[in-house]
Amino acid sequence: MENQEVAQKIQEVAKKLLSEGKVSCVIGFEKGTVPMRERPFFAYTPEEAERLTWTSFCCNNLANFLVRRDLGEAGKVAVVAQGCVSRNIVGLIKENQISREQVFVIGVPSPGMLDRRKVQAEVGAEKVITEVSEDGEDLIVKGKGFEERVPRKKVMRDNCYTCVQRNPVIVDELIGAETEPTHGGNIDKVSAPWEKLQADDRWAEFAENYQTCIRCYACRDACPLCYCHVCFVDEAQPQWCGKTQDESDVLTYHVLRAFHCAGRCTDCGACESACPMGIKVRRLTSKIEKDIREMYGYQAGMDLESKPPMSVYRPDDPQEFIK
Amino acid sequence: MADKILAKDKLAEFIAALQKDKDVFAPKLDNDRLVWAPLEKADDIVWEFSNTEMSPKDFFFPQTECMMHFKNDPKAEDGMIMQAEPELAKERALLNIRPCDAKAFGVLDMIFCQDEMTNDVYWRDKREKTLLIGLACNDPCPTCFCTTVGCGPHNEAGLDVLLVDLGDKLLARPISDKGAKALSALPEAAADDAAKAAELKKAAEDSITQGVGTDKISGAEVLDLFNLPMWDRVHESCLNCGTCTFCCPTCHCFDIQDEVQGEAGRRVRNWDYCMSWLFTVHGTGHNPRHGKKERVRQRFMHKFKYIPLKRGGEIGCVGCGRCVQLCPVNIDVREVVNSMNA
Amino acid sequence: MKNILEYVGIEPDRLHFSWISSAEAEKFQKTATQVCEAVRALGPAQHMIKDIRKVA
Amino acid sequence: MKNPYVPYPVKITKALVETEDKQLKSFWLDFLNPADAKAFDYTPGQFAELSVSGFGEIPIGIASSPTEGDTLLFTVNKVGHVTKKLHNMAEGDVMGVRGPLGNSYPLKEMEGKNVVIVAGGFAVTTLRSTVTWMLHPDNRAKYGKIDFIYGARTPGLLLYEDQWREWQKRDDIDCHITIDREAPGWDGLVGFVPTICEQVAPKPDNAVALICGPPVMIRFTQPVFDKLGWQPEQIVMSLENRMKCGIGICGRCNVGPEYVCKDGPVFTKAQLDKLPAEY
Amino acid sequence: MSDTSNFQPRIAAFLCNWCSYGAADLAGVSRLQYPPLVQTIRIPCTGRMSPKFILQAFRKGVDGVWVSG
Repeated sequence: MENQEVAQKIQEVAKKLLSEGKVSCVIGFEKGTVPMRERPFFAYTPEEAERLTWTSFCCNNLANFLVRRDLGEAGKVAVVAQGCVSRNIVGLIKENQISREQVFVIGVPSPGMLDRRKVQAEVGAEKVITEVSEDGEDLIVKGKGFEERVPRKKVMRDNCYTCVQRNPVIVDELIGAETEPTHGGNIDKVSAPWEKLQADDRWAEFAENYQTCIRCYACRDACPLCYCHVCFVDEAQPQWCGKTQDESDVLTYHVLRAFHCAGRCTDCGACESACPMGIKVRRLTSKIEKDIREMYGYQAGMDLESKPPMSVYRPDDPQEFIK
Repeated sequence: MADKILAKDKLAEFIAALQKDKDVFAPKLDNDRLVWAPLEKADDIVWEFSNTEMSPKDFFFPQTECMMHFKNDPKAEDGMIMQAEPELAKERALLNIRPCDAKAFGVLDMIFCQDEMTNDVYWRDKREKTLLIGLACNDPCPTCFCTTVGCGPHNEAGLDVLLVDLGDKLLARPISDKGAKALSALPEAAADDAAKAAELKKAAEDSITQGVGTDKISGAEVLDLFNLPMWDRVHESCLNCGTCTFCCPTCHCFDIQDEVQGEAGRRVRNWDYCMSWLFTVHGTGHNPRHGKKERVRQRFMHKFKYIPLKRGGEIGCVGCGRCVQLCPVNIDVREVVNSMNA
Repeated sequence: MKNILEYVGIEPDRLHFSWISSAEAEKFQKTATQVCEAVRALGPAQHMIKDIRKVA
Repeated sequence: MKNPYVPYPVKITKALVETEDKQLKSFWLDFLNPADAKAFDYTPGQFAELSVSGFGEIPIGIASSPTEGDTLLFTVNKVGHVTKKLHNMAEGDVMGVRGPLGNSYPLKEMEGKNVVIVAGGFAVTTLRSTVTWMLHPDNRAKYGKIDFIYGARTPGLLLYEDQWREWQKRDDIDCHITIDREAPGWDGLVGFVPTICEQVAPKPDNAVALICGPPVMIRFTQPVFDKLGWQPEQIVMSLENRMKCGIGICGRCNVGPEYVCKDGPVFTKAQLDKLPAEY
Repeated sequence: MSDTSNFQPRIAAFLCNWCSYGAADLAGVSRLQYPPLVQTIRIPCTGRMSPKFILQAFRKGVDGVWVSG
C-alpha cells in the first residue's frame, strides 16, 4: 500500500476513534516544516485528525510519548505503530510502564523509513533541498535548480535496512496488509566492521564515532526505553559520569546507556535519527542486541509472554565468562 | 571607513598576514558536515555554504571550560584555594563567519558583560582577542528568518569586517577599528563594486520569505504571554533534549562543577540547557519549572520576551534556523513565535 | 558487560568474573594471582581514564 | 579586571550546630586576606556563594551584619552534597566565599517608617542581619517602631537564641517569638506565625513588612496582612531559586525576566504579582 | 604497549560479602600469599554489582577489574 493511502486510512481510523470517544488522543505524525522531517502530532479532535500523515520520514518512536505523559489522566490513547514501535509498546507493558488496556495500537507495517542525511548526501551536502516527494520505490528530491530521483533502497535508514520485524506485533487495527518481515539487510553485520579490529584500533574507532557528541542527550530522550526519572548521568551522589566534553565522560555515557538497553532495545533507530550530529549511535546498541540474541536467544518485545533475559535467572544462562 | 577590495587570488597573502599573529579558523567540510576548523591555506576556504552545523559560540564559550584550578590538599599552604585559569595566549581570527552568528555575539556581550559584577572575564578575554571577518550570505536557506528578528544576511553588527562575495573578488567592508587595521593594505573598492554588493544584499534579503512577527510580543505583558493557551500544545512532542539550545548561537546557560583527581582539582563550566528537569530543581526536590510545558515556555519566553525586555529590545534569536533543522521532533521556532504573536 | 567493553576496545582480560565460596581460600589465592598476571600482561590501561590534569 | 567567579579564600573560625535536629549549622568565616574583607562590602539581605573546593558552590544568605565587623556568619541547611560536606568541615578549614551577590532589603526606603519583620524557621538568616543592622546605634534612629515576629516548630529549632533573648530585653524592638505547639520548658508564645501576626496586628500606616519563610507560612501570612489593609508595595519578600553563577548569566534562577541572583533575591509583593510564579 | 616486566597493575576487586570476601578473609587468616595489587571492595552481595561500578573503576584509573561472587 502506498504511504498516501496509509495516511488516508490512519486519518479515517483516528477520526472514528476520536468521534466515538474510544480514545482521548491519537498520537501520530504530521507534516513537518522542513522537508524529510515528519513530526509527532497529538490529535484530540476529529478535525485535528486530518493533519495526521504517513510518509517514509516518520522516524521518531511514538512509544516514547506513551511513557512520558500521564496516561492516568489522558485515559486511553491510540498510537500509530510500525513493527519496532509495537515491540517497544510490548516492552513498556512488560516493564509495567503502561497497561495493554490503555493503548489502542493502530498498526502499520513499516515501509522502511529513510535517512534524511543519506538523501542529503546523495544529492550533495551543499545543495538545499526544498521538497521531497515519494513515487513508488523512488524519491523525488527537489531544490533550487535541481530535481533528482533517488531510489528509496539507497537511502534507507540502517536499522530499517536490517529490520527483522516490519509488521506490528500487537495490533488493535491493522492498516494495510502484512508485508515481508525484513528488508534483506543482515543485522549481524552492523557491528561487524568493529568486531574484526584489534582492541586499540577498536577503541580508536569507537572514540572517533562519538567524538562529535555534544551531549544534548537527544538519543536518550528520543528513546522509549529511557524513561528513568533521574538518569544515571544526572545523578550527583555519587556522580557516575562527569558532565564535560572529556572523552571518558562522553564514552561512559554512551556505554552505560547502551548497556541499560540490553535486552530491551528493538533497534528502532530513533536515537540515530534524533542525533543532531549524525553519530552512529546504533554501533553500540546493535552489538548488545546481537549478543543478547546469541547468548539468550531473545529478541525484545516480540510477544507479551516471554521474560526479558536480564531480569530472570535460568540454570542454562551462559556463564563461560565466570571462572 | 571606505570599502576595500580583496581579490580572491590575493587571499593567500591576506591570510598569511593574519596568521602572523593569529590563529585563523574557517568553516571546513568534514565528511559532509560543515565544521569550524583551523585554516591552513587559502585554497581550503569554502565559499559556497549555508552555515556551519553548530554555531561558533564555543570559540568564546567552550562547551567545557576550565575556570579555576586548585590544589586538593587541605594541609598545603595554598591548598583548596581557587586560582583563575590564565587568559588566551594568542589572538584568533574567525574567517567567513556568517553575519547571524556574529550578531549573536553582540547579544551575548550584553548578557555576559553587564556591569562591574556581571562581567564574565572568560568570555570577554576571548572576545577581545578575536577578529571576526564575516561573509555575507548571498543565498539564505529556506529555514533562515534573520531579517525578521533584527538581523539580516548582510548584517554588520558584531563583526569587524564584512566580506561580500562578488565572484572573483570580495568586497571587504571594515566595521570596527580592529577590522580597518586588518584591511589597511588593501585597495579601495570602486563605486560599482559597492553597488553590486548592495544589489546582492537586497536580493538576499528578498529571498527570505518566511519569518516571525514579534511586534505584539514586545507590547504584551509578561504574564499575558506566559498564560497563553498555546503553551499547552507546543510542548507535547518535545523530547526535552538539549539539541536546540546547544546548536543555538545565543543560548548561553551553563552549569558549574568541581572535579578532583588526586591532588589536582578544577572548577569547570559546561553548557547546560533549560529543557532539562534538573536545570532548576531545588535541593528540597521542589522544581519551579517542573513540567515540559514550563521548560519549553521558558526557552521561547526568554529569547523573545525576557531578553528584549531587559536588553533594550534586542531579541535573543538571530534567525539562523539551526534549531528548525536539527530539532528531532521539528518544533519550529517560527511557528511558536508566530502563535505567541497572534 | 565484558562483551561491550571488549567491543569498544578495552581488552577482555581486564575484567574478570569468578565464583568463590567463603571456604575456598585457596581458590581465592589462585584466582587473585591469575587476575593479576592477566592484567600485568596487558600493561597499564590507556582508555576511559579521566585525567583532569591533562585537560586542565 | 576582577574575575567574578573566583571566591575569596576564608577560614572557618567557628562552627556551631544550631538546632536540635542537627540540620542547621552556623559558620563564622574570616577572610585570609584583609584586603578582601574590605572589598566584600555587603548590605543586609544579600547572599554569597559559599565555595567548597572539590564539591561546588552553594548560595546562602548572609546572616551577619556589616555592623558586626569583618567576620561573616552563614547558617547552612544540610540538603545536598555541598552542604553535607560543609557540615563535616571543622574550625580552621579553608573554603571560599564569592559575593556579595544580589540586591538587599530596601533599608534606605524603609527609613522613617515602622518595620515589621516576619520570619519562619530557617529563613531568619538575612533578617537577623537586618535587625542587627537596624538596632546598631548609628542606624536605630532612622526607623520607627520595629516588630520582630519569628516562629519555628519547636524551641530547639529556633536559631540565634542568644541574639533574640538579648533583643527581648531591649525596649526599642518588640520581639514575638513563637513555636508551633506547646513544649515543656517553653514559656513564650505558642501558635503559628500567621496567628501571631493576627494577634500583633501590625498597622500598615507608614510601614514596611519584610516577610521571609517557608511557602506554607507565606501562603497563610499573606491574607492576614491583606486583611489588616497592607498594600502589595509595602510587603517585601526574599526568594530562593537554584543558582550557579550568582551574577545573572547562567540562566536557571530567573522568575520571568528577573534573575533572582542579580535582580533579587528581594522583591516586593507588588513586583512578584507581575511575574510568573516560577519559584 | 609499555614495558610489562616491572609493571604493577592496580586491580579493583569487587567481592561479595558472603562468598569471596569470606574467602579473602580466610586466605588472610590462613596466611596464603596473593599479590598485593588487588584492592578489595566489599559489596553486600554480587547482586549489588552494577556496570556503573566497573566503568567508574576504569575511569578512576585501575588497570583491571575483578568481580567475584
